[in-house]
Amino acid sequence: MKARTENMQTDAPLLSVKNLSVEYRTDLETVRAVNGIGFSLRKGETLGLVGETGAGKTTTALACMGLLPEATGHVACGTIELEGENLLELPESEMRKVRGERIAMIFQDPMTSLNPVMSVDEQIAEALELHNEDNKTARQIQERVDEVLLMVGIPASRKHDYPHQFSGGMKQRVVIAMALACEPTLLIADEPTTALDVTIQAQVINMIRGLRDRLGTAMIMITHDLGIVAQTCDNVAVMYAGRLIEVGRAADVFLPAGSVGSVNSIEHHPYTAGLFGSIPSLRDRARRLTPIPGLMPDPTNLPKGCGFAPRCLQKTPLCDEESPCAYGSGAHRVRCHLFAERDGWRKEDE
Amino acid sequence: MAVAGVSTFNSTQEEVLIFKKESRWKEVIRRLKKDRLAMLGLAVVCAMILFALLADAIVPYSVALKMNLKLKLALPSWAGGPAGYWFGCDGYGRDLFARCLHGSRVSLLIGFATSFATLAVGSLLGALVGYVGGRLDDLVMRALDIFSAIPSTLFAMAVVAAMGPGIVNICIAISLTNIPGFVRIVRSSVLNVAEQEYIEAARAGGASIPYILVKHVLPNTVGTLIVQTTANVASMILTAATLSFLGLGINPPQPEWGALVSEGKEFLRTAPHLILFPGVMICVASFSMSVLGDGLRDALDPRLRN
Amino acid sequence: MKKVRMALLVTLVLMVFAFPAPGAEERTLNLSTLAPLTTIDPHATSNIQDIIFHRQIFEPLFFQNEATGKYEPRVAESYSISDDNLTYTFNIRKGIKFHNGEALKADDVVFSLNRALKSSKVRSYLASVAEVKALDDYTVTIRLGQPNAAFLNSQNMIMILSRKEVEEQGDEFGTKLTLAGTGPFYLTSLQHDVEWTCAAFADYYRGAAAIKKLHYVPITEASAGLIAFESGELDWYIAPIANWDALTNNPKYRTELVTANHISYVAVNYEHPPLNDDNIRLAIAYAIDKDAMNIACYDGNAVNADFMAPPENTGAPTKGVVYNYDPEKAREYVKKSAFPNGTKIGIINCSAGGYFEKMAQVLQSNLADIGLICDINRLDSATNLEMARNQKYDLLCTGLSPYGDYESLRMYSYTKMKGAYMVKYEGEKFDYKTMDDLWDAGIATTDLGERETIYSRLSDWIAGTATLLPIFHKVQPYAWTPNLVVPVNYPNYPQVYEWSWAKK
Amino acid sequence: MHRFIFKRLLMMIPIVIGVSFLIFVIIDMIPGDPGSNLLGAGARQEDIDMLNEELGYNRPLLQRYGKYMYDALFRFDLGKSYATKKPVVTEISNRLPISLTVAFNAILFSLVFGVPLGVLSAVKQNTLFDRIPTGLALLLAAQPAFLIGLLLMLIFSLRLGWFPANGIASWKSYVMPMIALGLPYGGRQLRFTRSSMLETIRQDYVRTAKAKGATARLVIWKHAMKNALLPVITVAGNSFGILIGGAIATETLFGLPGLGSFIVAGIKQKDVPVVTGGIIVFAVVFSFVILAVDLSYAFVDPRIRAKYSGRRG
Repeated sequence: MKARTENMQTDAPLLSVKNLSVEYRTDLETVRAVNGIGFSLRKGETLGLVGETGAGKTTTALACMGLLPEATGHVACGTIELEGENLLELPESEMRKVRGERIAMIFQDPMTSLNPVMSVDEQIAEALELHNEDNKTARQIQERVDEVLLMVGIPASRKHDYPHQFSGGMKQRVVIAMALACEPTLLIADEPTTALDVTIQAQVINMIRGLRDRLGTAMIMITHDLGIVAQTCDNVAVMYAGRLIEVGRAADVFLPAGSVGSVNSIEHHPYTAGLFGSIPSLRDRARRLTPIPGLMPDPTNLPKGCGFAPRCLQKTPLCDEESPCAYGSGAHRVRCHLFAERDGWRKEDE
Repeated sequence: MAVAGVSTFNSTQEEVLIFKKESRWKEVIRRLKKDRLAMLGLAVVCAMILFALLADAIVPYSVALKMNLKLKLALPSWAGGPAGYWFGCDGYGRDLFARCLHGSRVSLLIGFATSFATLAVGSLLGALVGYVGGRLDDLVMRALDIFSAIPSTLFAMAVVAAMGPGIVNICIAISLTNIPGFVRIVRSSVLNVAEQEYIEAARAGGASIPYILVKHVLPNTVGTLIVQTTANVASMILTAATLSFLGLGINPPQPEWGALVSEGKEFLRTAPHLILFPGVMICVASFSMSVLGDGLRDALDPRLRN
Repeated sequence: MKKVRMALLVTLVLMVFAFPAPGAEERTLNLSTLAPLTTIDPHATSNIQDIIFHRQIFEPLFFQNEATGKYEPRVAESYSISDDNLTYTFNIRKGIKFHNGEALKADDVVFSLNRALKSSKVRSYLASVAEVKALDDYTVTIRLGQPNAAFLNSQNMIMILSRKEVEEQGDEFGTKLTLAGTGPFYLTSLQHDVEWTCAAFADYYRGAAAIKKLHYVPITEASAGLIAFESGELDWYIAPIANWDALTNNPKYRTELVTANHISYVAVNYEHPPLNDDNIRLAIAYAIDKDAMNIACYDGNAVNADFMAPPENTGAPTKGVVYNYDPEKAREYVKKSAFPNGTKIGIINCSAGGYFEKMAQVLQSNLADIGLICDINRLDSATNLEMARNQKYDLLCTGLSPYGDYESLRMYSYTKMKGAYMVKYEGEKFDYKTMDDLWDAGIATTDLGERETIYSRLSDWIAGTATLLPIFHKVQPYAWTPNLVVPVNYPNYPQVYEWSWAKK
Repeated sequence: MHRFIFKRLLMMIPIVIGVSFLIFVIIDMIPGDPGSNLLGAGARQEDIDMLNEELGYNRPLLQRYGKYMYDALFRFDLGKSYATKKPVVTEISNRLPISLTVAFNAILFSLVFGVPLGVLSAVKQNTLFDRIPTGLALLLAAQPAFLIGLLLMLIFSLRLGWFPANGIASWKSYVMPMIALGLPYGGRQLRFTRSSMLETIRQDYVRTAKAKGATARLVIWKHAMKNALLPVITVAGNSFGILIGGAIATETLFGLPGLGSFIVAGIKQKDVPVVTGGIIVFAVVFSFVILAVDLSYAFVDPRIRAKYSGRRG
């Protein structure tokens, strides 16, 4: 096992996404799913990517994997650099070596992401065989399969079983085992627990967290569950209508609005504030749940100004006219006109 | 905390779904409109139906029956044949263009009538057995097993032989052979739909079985039904042509594409235009119905497109 | 490169297989029938496709030559008729061998005739026979119940079989290989619906056939058969008429059109109004354009018919009442009738698949021209036949093959033959007893002149009812390869014995 | 699994009984009787009656059916053909192998050209590689079988002389029927493969395989193909079943003495034992084919395997 933990928190980013825009083009319409986002991730770090369904989280992940739907998905601009190498410029054959070996992905629904006609050991072994640079023998591969299965808590005796013989939580364990089999440097977990029972969710999240810590893998945790973000992430990025509207360390983003210690009355993007406001707080029983009114804008027809403006309670005339740029304070960054004149926040370069 | 987060987002999702459902048909039509091949198919099908309806205005039916044996097997006018006979003449010196045109009436009628008959009987029976299930389901499905164990052409032949020729009997025979397959398709999609929660809800609300079937179950299988029916029109026209070939088609001298092709068979080598024109008609009709069906399927199930 | 060579090799191999080069002497004659053999028991079929083949391996007592109408001796050398015309004495040829090598004796003849008398398929030919007796090993007498001038004609349809062979095979006779015949060829293999082969019978009493081997296949699809003929799989073929011109103009083939012993006709059911109106029936008779039917069905190559039997048939009339196409006259008759222009006169029945549906369409068009409207009901042949027998038709387009004697038409009209007739004359409308009497009289005398007079009257009687309307005698478009010498092409039954391979 | 097979075999008995009864009733509704059919025009009623009596056709329908089923089920005797007097069992056993060969070849041919082209057009969706094969498939599926057959004959028998136009003399006789039947069915197979493949390559597990770094070829042939195969097998099995008794036009054209033309001839002559026997055999073979299809499902898909063997008691 490579000693990855040593390199933790070094300055060179492992993954650096800059100004990434992704479009889905069909003859009917163009869906602008991701619009100029940028973020970076250092080794061993975990980034939480949060947002509503349709905000562009999965698209971002697929773009990183180079798995956008061939016929329609299309990166309009931007770069995705993995250890300094722009993945978007790699030929498909090189990209295949990246997938599974350097970046692995756990998909949302374990029920459908395993091939129903192959036994689980075949499916895990396949990942190993595809990236078998050190010429492991069939036997060594089988041993490794047993090892990763054990790692996710599945007895080796069940390795010849087929996916339908496992429960949902167990299947997700298999998917995780498959993703981690080649010890990737980056793991993208796309809502890994959404499809699972609540009790199983906690188990799986704990396991992912444990394995990440043990293997020192960097991770992008895509979720709309803020609880999971709080439990697992170093950094959080909030996505809305294809843009990152707020990025920061978990502590920054999770700092509740108007809580003790804040200089200004508003520390968050109104959407983030709304997002957090919609979660019932255990501490503050009196507060009522305040869901955000309205719907996300139609991605085929984004508004001219701020994407959130139509739903925003603090909207100014400027919000409808001009798309806000990002304002930063330390590692915390917010994309909202409200922060333009605020103390301690300054305009950031794109 | 986690629980609440999920529920919040789900409520938003549901809104989206409802919003989508209202405009579903509009969207399907919009998608279909963008599918050029399917629109071409639709245009051709509509044109054929229009021509069939206006056949008498274009060329009177009597022209399709008027014999002139001096013109037996005459070539099309553009290929050196007598003037005015665009498709040439058949083995009795009848105007082949008029026969193809008026033949479209019968062929399309057979195609559509049998498809709709199959649709009506098949979907009602399929919905009923799929929804009611139990002993009725067993009984009907075993009976259908018996029907589908008999080769369909032979079954149709025997039925036509027993009932005698004629458009109605042929339609009955062809429909009978197709109903079992249709019932199976509808039944299985009804079984899928019946598991959905809104059916449970309707049931819990005390709705009667026929009401649930008509109001809730069938509308939700409509996509499958439309696709299957458009595909059927093409195959039914072909089945009718096969029956004609086996001598069990509609009675002469009424023109029908399949009958025209099988009449032209003996002149394949001496006067190939006799088989060419009705053959092309069958091809075009079946081709355009098929691409229309494919387009509808894609429009109804956008997953299949990109 | 390797692939190309491989493809060439495969092509070469295929070509070698496709063109076998047999020696000229032992060359097999390849023939086809239009349907699979139903049986090889000649007493168990009335199917003409079976009979065409049976005639190569079986023989009757006397054989009627279709081309000349004369009777030629086969199993019997000669015959004599008693003065009362009731007893026929046949002298059996000595030294005839069955294919199994055994000598033919009178006993076999008696056995065969008695066997035929019990067969529902052929016993009608022997309807007049009262008793068959062997006087000695080579003499057989047949006593008739009543005089039958056409008896020689009908015995022509009864084949003589080896008693031993038939009895040994029992119930299975007809379904498997048999050597029970005396004909010029004997069966060497048999798969009823695939192929069967014959070889020339060396001990045949008229001398062994020139062609030594026959190979038959059933080909039901005419266009497929033609392609088989053109690609050399068949040596002789009854071609589809649609391709006749191309074949005759092709120097690679010999061709001949022979008028078949067959009559295509329209039957009118006078019992169904408005067809019970004499004027309507006469209108129909004059409305029929025989030339048009001939062109539609046979490209004009068939022979238009005036009477219900080809003139070559014994006793067939050559003059009498004839209706020829005259639409003006037809319209006059419609005017004279009690029915207005545009009257629906019913449905034309015809069987599907053959040229009868073409006749029906021309008939419909002809009738429409004179203002009589009718539909067509195209039926499978079995249903058509059943409906015709039961008089469930208004108009009927059909045809029949007489056996060579005008008498063979009797069964289609004679009222005492229940169920066989196409038109049922028994009833109030016509003086059918006169017709029955004429049929009876026609076979009561052996005098040909007398018979012809009777049949002329009969023909006029039938024509007078305008119920059986003769249209044409169809033709057989025979085509064969120039390697084959075919001295005579017969109307219905080819005589392969007479054929030989051309000398190089 | 054994239980499943046994159960399915048992289920064939009611099908055989049902099919034969249905056929008896339908044939009885066809006007006419075998006697008058066999004797042809000009036969006397007394001869027809005699023949019908000999054939046992004069007895009531139910009595005939009862005897027939008794013989069929307990003595494996399907009676004798009214026309040829040969035992129907013998006739069928001569013809079934031919029908099976023709159907098998045709399906094999249809698979060989339909499946790869179907996969190709699914993978290259909306390109020329998709449009040309799909267009071709639609065109082929719209051709009456006899037309393709006749054209093949004109080319390969008449012009080139490669294959015989008629008969079953050698393996060469089976080539043209195979193509004539296989082409339209291949067209169908192409379309089914394409849509099945399209559906499959959009499944999450295909994306999972890609995420593992699998090549496009591996993804298609290993992951997608096995899953996309199920509908393809179903269509192939059904077509095979249909072709055994349903390739009538082709059998007639090429002079193949198969089961289909045998039954057609039987229907035309009201030859009840032939039609009933033929269709019973067809139904049984068809049931076996469907069973084989279901079993091959189990072979391909472990979920179905589990379902079959799980049904204990």
